[in-house]
Amino acid sequence: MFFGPARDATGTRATLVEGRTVGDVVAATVERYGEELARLLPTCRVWLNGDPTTPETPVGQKDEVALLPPVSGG
Amino acid sequence: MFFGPARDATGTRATLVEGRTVGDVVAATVERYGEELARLLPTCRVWLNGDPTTPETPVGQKDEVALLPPVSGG
Amino acid sequence: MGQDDWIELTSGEIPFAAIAAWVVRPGCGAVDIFCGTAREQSDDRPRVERLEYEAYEPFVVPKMTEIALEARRRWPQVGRLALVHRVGPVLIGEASVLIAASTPHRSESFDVVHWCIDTLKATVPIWKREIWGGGADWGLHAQELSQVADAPGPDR
Amino acid sequence: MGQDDWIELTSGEIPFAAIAAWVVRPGCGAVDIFCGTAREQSDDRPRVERLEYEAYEPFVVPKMTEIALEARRRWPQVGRLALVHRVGPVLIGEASVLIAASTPHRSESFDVVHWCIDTLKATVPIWKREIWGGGADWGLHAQELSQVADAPGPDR
Repeated sequence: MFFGPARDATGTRATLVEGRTVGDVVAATVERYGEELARLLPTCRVWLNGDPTTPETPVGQKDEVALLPPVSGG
Repeated sequence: MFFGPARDATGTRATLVEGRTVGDVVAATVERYGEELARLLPTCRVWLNGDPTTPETPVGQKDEVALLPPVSGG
Repeated sequence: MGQDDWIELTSGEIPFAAIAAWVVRPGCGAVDIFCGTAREQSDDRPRVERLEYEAYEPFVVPKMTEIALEARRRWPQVGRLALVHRVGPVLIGEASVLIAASTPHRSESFDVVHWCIDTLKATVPIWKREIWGGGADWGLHAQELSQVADAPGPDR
Repeated sequence: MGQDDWIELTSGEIPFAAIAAWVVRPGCGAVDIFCGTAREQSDDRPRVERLEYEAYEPFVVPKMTEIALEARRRWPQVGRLALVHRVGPVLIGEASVLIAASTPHRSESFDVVHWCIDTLKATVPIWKREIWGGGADWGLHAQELSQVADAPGPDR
């Protein structure tokens, strides 16, 4: 799942990515969408099914990894 | 003019008091209404026609002296 | 009192919705509104039924105008500013006072409204009477009246 | 989420008057209501026409509920508490967010509402897009997302 500037960088809101861990999924995503997303990445948080996660966390087919750029609600 | 607890102490909202200065008027008022008002007096502000005043300020027939006990608006 | 100040002493209900709509400005991203509402409990007076506010009426609006002027001197970025107080009976849960301000950014909206209510409670000639089952008396926590110019700074 | 919390993500106008009436409690003498309203000016974007809020929708209400829980842990005296945010288009002058709280005394009503809006802006997955004459882009002053438990204390 992509939001805000990360959605602009990918041109989509969601995509299917293969990977064994959260780190794998993020790396494969950046490879697919290129430099603009790579530049955003250091400011993004990564959530797995709505909770903060770590690169080592394993993921399955139904898991949702979200890339969350800096927020601007309010 | 009397407000709040000072109105209770005098049983009235306004009265006519003779005096050459603000201090005279306050002294005459306390004399008229007695101890309960005298006890309140140190916590009261005295206004002349809506502005803070001093005991030495001269007063005329149309001037309004107000005894303002601690306030509790809001 | 400019067109961007709403300063009123009223014996009816405070026109909350009208003020909330009026206070918004297109250049201001923040609105803060504070209401003082009549409480049923006041220290050792457990079942207050209503309040009665008495005011030295001719001088309430002038004092609140002074507060608005001083608030704008301290926070020049304020857009619109409302100070409204009730006199007479106020039932439990009804608002006795309302302060509202719009400002460009959020932090100053809290600061100016907080300062205005603190200053109002110290400087405006109004007295609260509490009526409860067992009796009636003037509000506890009354403050000796002070002048707007002597109000403590924004950083209390 | 108890009956004394009103937590909502809405694509329509924020029900301001309903929340303002609901938040009052007989044991609380103070109500503070903060609204963030859409501004027509944002730094170098002089004539913003409207905002568009995008949210990671399934997790907005859970995050705001977490904020409410933490607010009640820090200020146990809070009576009722509302956190409401809009998604989708918001016109200039309309409210994008509302925080309201009732408390026994006034100072804590400002503190808890101020803390809630600051924490919401740092922890809830929502993004603002500004649309102006010359273009459209995501909101300036975005903050890297943090967790509610890491929010700074009441005395910021």
